[in-house]
Amino acid sequence: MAGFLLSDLPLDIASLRAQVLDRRAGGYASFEGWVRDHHAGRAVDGLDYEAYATLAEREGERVIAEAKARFDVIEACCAHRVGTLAIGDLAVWVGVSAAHRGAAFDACRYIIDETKRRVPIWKREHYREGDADWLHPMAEEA
Amino acid sequence: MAGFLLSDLPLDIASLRAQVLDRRAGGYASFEGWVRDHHAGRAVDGLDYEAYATLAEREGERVIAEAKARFDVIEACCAHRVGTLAIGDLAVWVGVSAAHRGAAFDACRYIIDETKRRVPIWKREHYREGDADWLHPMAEEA
Amino acid sequence: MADVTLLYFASLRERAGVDSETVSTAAADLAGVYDEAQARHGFSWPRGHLRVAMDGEFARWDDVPKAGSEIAFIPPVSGG
Amino acid sequence: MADVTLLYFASLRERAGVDSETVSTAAADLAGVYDEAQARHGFSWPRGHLRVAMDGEFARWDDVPKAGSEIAFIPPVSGG
Repeated sequence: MAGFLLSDLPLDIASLRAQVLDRRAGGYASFEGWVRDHHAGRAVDGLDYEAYATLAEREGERVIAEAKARFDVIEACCAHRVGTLAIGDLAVWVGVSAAHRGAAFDACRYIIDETKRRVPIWKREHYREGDADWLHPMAEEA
Repeated sequence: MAGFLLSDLPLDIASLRAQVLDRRAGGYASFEGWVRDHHAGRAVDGLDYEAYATLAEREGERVIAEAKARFDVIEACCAHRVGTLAIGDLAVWVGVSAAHRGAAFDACRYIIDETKRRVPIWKREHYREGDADWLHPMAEEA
Repeated sequence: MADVTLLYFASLRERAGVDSETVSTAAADLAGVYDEAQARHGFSWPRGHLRVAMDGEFARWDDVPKAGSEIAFIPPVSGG
Repeated sequence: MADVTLLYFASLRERAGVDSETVSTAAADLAGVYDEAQARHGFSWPRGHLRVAMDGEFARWDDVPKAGSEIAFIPPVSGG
């Protein structure tokens, strides 16, 4: 199973979740990032995600491998949308199974934090007022 | 919506998750506790959960209310099975939506930790060797 | 004497052989009610390892048993 | 002179008006390749705010541009 996936199509949570299920697992933590209707005080209508796909998949796989090395987990996966998304759409999904819940939570948080920090994917917000902007947060405000 | 539910029937994750979706939410953290095939070195075939339902629902609602007061979340819910479960069955589900992921993770973890610590529900494990035992962990080993 | 209903769960229920029973008690507090039940059923749990509830809310061991109330002894929980 | 393909993403792509271009460069390192692209397209990003990649892996600004390679300038990311 790929640990990190980019997808042009809506993410299917049930089938993603099924990839990390395991009889040895007692705990499963997941994170979903949804498109919000506002950001930094502005009303948002939707957004585009663009990725440098080759590098995003490699860097994403490294993030997953690091999480598996650092935390006592059984399986871990992250999937990220690219393309145009509407309010409420699922932008990113992370799922981690582990024998115990602490490791599942810690690994899940590590994966989403590092994905947002390092994986070359960019968001362009469409504002209700008609304009749009690429988001390029400096590290200290990310 | 009830914040804490006990259920005799299998938990339907999709409909539970739908209860915490919100247009204002950017992040969603969830936790699932599954029945593992082993515990404390013994092979497990399945288990029963028994609850003091009146108090469990009240105490569970208090846990949810505390999580909403402590963390900046939008919606939070916990559902716990009672009755007989097989390996791989979903025993407990927690879902939290928030504007930002940190609060969603923190509240989700608070809810499962406090539920396990305080809510009057008990687990009886069926071992593959044929015997069964109620689990009554002392606080320090819970 | 107060008539109260005692509720048993998990290993306490198995040991008592019933999930509830109505008893008349002269105990001054809930601690005394547990001591009576412990003597009757041979519960191995020291009181300090249990919590107690009255009428669906957690209570204190020095609370007075109310006539007609439901009293539950709560062994360490293991949900989740 | 080395022929290299430059890849642009997000606001850099919009500013350049293309998502890739093949150029001949005499630059001694990837920093120099960015300086040329910046001058050509008027990118406002100081190099210190970007990362650079060559052939699908992160690289260093003092790496030498390889002939035939794909070089990408990575503005701050905003996935998730």
